[in-house]
Amino acid sequence: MSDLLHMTLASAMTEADLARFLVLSSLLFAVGLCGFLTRRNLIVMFLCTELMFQAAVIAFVAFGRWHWDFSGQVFVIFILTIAAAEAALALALVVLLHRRRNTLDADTWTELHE
Amino acid sequence: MMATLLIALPLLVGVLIAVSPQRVSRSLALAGTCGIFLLSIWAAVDFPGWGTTKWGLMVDAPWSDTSAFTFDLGADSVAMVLVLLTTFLMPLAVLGSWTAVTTRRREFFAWLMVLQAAMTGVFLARDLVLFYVCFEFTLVPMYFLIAIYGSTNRAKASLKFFVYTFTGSLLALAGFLYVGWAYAQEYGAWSFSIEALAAFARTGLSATEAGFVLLALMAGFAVKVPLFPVHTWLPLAHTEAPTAGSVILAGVLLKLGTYGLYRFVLPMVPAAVIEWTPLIGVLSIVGIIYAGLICWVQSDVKKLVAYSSVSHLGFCVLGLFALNPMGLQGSVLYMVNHGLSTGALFFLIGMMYERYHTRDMGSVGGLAKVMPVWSCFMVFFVLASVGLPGLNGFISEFLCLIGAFAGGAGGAYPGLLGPWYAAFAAIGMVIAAMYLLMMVGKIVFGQLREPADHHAHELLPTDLNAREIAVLVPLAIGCVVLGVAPWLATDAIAGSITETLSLYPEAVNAAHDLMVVAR
Amino acid sequence: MSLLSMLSSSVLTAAPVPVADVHQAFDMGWAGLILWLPLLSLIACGCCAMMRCTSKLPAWITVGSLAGSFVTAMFLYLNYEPPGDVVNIVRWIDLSWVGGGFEANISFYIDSLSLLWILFVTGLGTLIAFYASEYMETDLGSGYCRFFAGVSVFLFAMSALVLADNLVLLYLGWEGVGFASYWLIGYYYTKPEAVAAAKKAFIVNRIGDLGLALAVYLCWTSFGTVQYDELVTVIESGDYARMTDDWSVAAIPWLLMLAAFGKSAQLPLYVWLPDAMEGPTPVSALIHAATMVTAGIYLLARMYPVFLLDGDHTALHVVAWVGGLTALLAATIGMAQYDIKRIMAYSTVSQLGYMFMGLGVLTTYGAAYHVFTHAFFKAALFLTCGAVMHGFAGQLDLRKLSGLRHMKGWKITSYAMLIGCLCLAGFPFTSGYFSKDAILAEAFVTHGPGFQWLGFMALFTAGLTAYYTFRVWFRVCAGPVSYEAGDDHHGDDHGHDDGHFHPHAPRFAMNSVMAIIAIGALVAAVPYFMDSGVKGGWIADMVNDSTASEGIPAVRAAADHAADHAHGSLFGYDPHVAMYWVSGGVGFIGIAIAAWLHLFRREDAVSLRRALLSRSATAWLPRAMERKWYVDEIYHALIRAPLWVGSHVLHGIDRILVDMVLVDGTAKLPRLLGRWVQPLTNGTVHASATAMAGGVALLVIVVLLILHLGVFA
Amino acid sequence: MPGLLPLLATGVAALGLLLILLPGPVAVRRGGGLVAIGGVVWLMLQTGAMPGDDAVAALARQAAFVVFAAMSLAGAVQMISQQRPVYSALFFVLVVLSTCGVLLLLEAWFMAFSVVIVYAGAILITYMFVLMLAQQASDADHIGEIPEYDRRAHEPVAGVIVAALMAGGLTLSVFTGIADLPKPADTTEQVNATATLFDHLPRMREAALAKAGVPEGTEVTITVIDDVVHAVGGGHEVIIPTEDLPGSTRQVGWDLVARFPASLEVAGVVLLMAMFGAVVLARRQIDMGEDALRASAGLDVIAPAEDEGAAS
Repeated sequence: MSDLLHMTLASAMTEADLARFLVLSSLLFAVGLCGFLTRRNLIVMFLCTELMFQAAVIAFVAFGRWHWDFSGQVFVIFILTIAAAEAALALALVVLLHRRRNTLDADTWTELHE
Repeated sequence: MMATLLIALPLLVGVLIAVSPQRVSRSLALAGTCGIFLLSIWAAVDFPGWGTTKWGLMVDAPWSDTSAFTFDLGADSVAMVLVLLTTFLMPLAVLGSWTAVTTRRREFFAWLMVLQAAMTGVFLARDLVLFYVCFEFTLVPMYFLIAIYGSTNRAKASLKFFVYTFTGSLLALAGFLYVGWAYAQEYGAWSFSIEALAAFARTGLSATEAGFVLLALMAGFAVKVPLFPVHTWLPLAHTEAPTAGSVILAGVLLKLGTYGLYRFVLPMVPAAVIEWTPLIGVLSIVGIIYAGLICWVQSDVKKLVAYSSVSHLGFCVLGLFALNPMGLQGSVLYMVNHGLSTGALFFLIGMMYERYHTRDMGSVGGLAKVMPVWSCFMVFFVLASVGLPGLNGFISEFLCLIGAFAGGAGGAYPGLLGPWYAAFAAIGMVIAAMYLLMMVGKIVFGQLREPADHHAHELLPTDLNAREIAVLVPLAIGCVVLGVAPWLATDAIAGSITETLSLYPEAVNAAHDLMVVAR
Repeated sequence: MSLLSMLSSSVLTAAPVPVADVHQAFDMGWAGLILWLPLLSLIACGCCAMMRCTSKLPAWITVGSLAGSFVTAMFLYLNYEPPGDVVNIVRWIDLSWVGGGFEANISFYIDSLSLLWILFVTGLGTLIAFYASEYMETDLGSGYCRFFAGVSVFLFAMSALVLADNLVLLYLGWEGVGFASYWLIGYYYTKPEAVAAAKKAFIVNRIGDLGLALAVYLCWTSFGTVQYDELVTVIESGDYARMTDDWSVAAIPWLLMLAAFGKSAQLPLYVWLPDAMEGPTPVSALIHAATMVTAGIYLLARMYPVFLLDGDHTALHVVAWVGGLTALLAATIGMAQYDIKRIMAYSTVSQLGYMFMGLGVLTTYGAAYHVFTHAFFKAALFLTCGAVMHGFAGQLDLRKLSGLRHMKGWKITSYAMLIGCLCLAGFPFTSGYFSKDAILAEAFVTHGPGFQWLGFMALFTAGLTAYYTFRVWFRVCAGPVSYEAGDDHHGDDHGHDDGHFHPHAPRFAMNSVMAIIAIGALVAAVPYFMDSGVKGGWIADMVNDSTASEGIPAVRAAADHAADHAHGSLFGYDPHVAMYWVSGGVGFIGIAIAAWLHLFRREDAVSLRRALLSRSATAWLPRAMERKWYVDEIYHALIRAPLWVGSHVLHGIDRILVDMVLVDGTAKLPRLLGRWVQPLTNGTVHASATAMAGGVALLVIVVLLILHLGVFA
Repeated sequence: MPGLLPLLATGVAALGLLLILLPGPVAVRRGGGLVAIGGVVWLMLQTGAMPGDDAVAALARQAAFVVFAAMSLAGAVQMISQQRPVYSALFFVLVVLSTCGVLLLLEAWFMAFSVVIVYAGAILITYMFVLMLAQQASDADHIGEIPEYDRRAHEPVAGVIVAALMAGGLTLSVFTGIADLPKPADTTEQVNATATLFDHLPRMREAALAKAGVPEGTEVTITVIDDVVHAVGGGHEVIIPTEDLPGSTRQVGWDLVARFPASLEVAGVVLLMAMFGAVVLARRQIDMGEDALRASAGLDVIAPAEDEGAAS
């Protein structure tokens, strides 16, 4: 517990370390993107965006660790904020849309067309 | 300062309208536009550029020390004339939409003011980026004016208008950027000063480059003008736009194209212009005749006037590319005159539409019986448009044609077109008489025909009311004044035109040698 | 230069460089009154219309101002000294640039030719406006104002046309009179025929205007000026030759001809004039008989030096032949019409043909003289026709009117018409006799391609003229009294309350004007005998000072042109002498036939027509003549219909090919491409997202490959 | 061309993913799973081949990382391939948890736990609620049947291609760009930064100094000597032990309030607006609910496809 509040000294990250985290982040992002593009359920699509957020979180924190700059983590807090706000609004909208058409299929919503 | 005000005030008024209550919006707009008009008159009185090559209304305001973009404003006399045209038409456009716009009035007038700011910005910009931003930004308010307040087919019309002209100007942007890039390559720093770029482009571009730059710029400006094969957005947009929109579209927005030709194409790439002029001349002539004949078989009167704009602007471009003083003078005059007379025709059609809710010449006609005042104005502006000597249309048409005529290898006067161009273009005069008199014959004269379900407008009298007359009278006065005293304008813009033509030295020198006047 | 200082320079500052021969009459600014008075009258009429004036005020204003114009013109005449004055009035088109300039101001060029024209234009204008004050009284109110405003516009434009010192101002007048004609022909704007006729007149005239415009351009490019005085100087100096192609100078006469044939209703552009009779009759008298239609002759006379530049005079030969053929054609049509106003219209076309023939056979003097006399007698004829029309509720059919001279109140009308007819028919010692002879004789004198035949043709036409003229008079004014009312019941004061129609005789204004003009028509013979040094009297004098002086036979002879133009002969006699007898004889024959068929034995005319129609070999003749040789139909089929169809085709091309295929097709191309690759553009979230993400990813990869790995470098 | 190897590896992984996603026999899908795992492992091995890697020292962390990474990736793939949205959500929880592990490896303690709390605790629960709400309402008559739009993927080929491109692009940029990064912060820099922060936190400083036996009121300066924080002044020179120095959580907190106060405010406003928005939308939901009420009361139901205009 004390580690959470007190400094732990660590050696510098190697490039290989950073690369691993970033590759993980990229892959997670890509999987999230893939899900977003292939799934038709609106809620799952939103989940996939959250997954992409997770990927971004990892990248931010990894870079922050690399530079020993904590603004990376601060940014993660903002990501959380946005994710929360998005969840509230988007899910409300999804429910609204679902009520309207009685389906969660994104393909039925083509008003963006033209 | 004055130039900044001319751009900023409309924006301010627009914002003010947007935040004030619906019922005062039109009064605010009227007061604002009138104020700006007075301001522009004041600016014009002090303007040093009349008859000289000087620039006026100068503002030098770099955004920052390092930025290549600036907020440099200024006007030569041609630009000033067009600014005056803009500020003159705006109060009329506001007054003309007084009762025509019933829903979302606040937005309407706010957009109108934004439009004015953008148009003035185009004419006053001395920085390429500023010019381009304003040039493109005119599309946005116009898009909304058409898309929200237009008639039945407005969605398609507004989209087409936007996409078409936008695509064209993107090509022009490519041309501009190329010139800018070449400039940066040459001098190691970017600059977007129109003057600097033009001066560079004249000498710094190879013939091939200049040719491509010309084509790119033509793509942008010819769509705006519109020149023959790229004109089809215009009839649709004009027909669907609300009255004020049509008036501004015909009165000023089309002039952005010809102004662009004058400001960029002619000074930037003279060599390429000389090479391509015959083709442009032919396109103008085809446009004149082709659009004129199409006018003749229209049954929608607004579409007729819209096509007539295509035909008329053909003369304007022809004069511009005659590359001699008469042609260029005529062309600039044409910009103003077309704005006055065609603007007035759109007003008149709007007034008719407000009362009868149709633009079909088959279902409405013979209005001289019930709307004598309207009919008088209609006939008057049709004659101005036909080019009756003594009214404004004649002078500009005459000068454009004589300019085109005088050029050519066998001609006595410089320029690159020739008698044949003018001879074919002049057929447009006959065709103009054919279609415009056909229109007058149908809607003004003949037996009274009204749509079956017609009943009187609840607010407007059968004939024009004082407000509507107040819209038309200034335009009529403008037509007469420019018709009998064209030297007012020609003297004023002579300097700038000489300046522009001085870039065509061989032509002018040839002129000097060949001029034989038995004085 | 600031705007204010520019405004203050509105008065003409830079006077053109004076040419040696021409006075710069700076003190004659008052001459501008000729223009300004009709303009004022126009404005006043407009004000009257706005104030819903229902009195005859507009008429009096117009008559007053036109009389003022006439008086001014008289003063100009009295102050006139040869060779001519340029009077600058107002600055108009005035461009200048390094090494040149273009100048066309509102300035007058006052020489004898313009004075001749302006005198009869303003004089007849005043008289006819006075006549119209009574004629138009049924339309008191806005129509009345409209009418007199139109007359004012016409007089303004016509004065500008005649007095212009440059071709551009002439063009202003030229189009201005065309517009006034449009205005007045379309006066009864609820009548579809009137609207169509007005439109036709304007458009056909526009074709002529096109020629004039091109001619102006050519003059400018060839001679470097559009001002008459400078033009003459340049032509005389011959300097123009080194800066122009041969064709450009040679083309000017042809373009001017096109203009003149349009305005003066010659082949092939005459078709508008007969239709123009839809306008009120005073308009027909003033514009479509006396003044406007002679503008073509004025133009050619004014630009005569350009015609003479070509040593072969080819252009003039064409003018002569076109004039002669038009005269014949119009006369044959006129013979077969029943509408007296139409007959007069065709006779106008025919007489204008004579005038062109005169110009073509090198007698500008004859042409000008005929213009002058024709103005009077044709005005008299039209005004009397108008009186008939006015009195008989629009009745114009000569079969339904008879014996007018025996009716109470119609004496002046009948005898004024008789005078007009006599002059038109070339009855000996009337004005028309002398003026027509001056042209006919010269056709035999001058050498040209087939001019001998042209002369005989013109003589034959003169006979036809006499016939159809007196056909009208014998039918309408002579014979037993009988009449039917027309169907035009404007104003019900002479209505059918008792089931019987009362004709409605002309009153003071109309009678006085008809009388004055008829007397004028007779007196117009007098100038012929006013010897003033040149053979041909006052008219020759009036032409002699002008650019058209080449066309005075006596002058030509004096200038030793006699060798070139050796006198032809007519039946072995000097044509000038022989013509007195020959043309008189031909006139008599025509009148005699008319008297036989239309006065003494009217039934013979009917049976003759029936006889011609019954034989298929001859039936085409009366039919074609009555249907005006199908010219309108031919024009419709050859020009208007193809144009109409072509326009529709163009419209279709514009909508389908240019707009739908080219423009919309291009716009759809990216989408089609996209569809071909993957359904990215169906508008769903997925599609947009796929496109967006794929684009970003590709961009990232491409940038990386290029920038970091140098793959494509 | 070695630079393209990451692309190839992601391609292999993508092929595996495609095999999993495409409808087909179970064996193929499992094979796809193996291919995908192989691709990922190859990619990871490539990271190990990069210079400067002290494999022995980092072995433990590497092992932990591989476990967490594998868990999160597998969870993610499961999440997007599950037919039932509820399972997707649950797998997402797995992803979040394993991500937390990764964050812990990065010594981002606070972040790790807040992500768990906010995501797994709050956001995911909301998702579950909505899912259940929607599922219940939509399939009232065939409960348990998976709707077509959950069974069939939408354009799987295009999606996978784009995702593979994206993954390739991103990993490629990692591989090509990492060498251009500035040097990582070594121990010295870390200690320096910590010492600076420590100097800025008066209460922590006082407590630490007191603990180290420095009398109150002594003017000391905090300096770093040989990567160890010292307090020097007034004749004292004491070492501040590591546990008395601020940790990463304090660092984050300090950064948040000292460096990005405005952003913090904005974030608050965003949340507030989201709350307003949710309330507004919720009101509409009540409107919509009236339809169901009307239906249950036997009244005419306003057609659900109609706009809200009908309901208001």
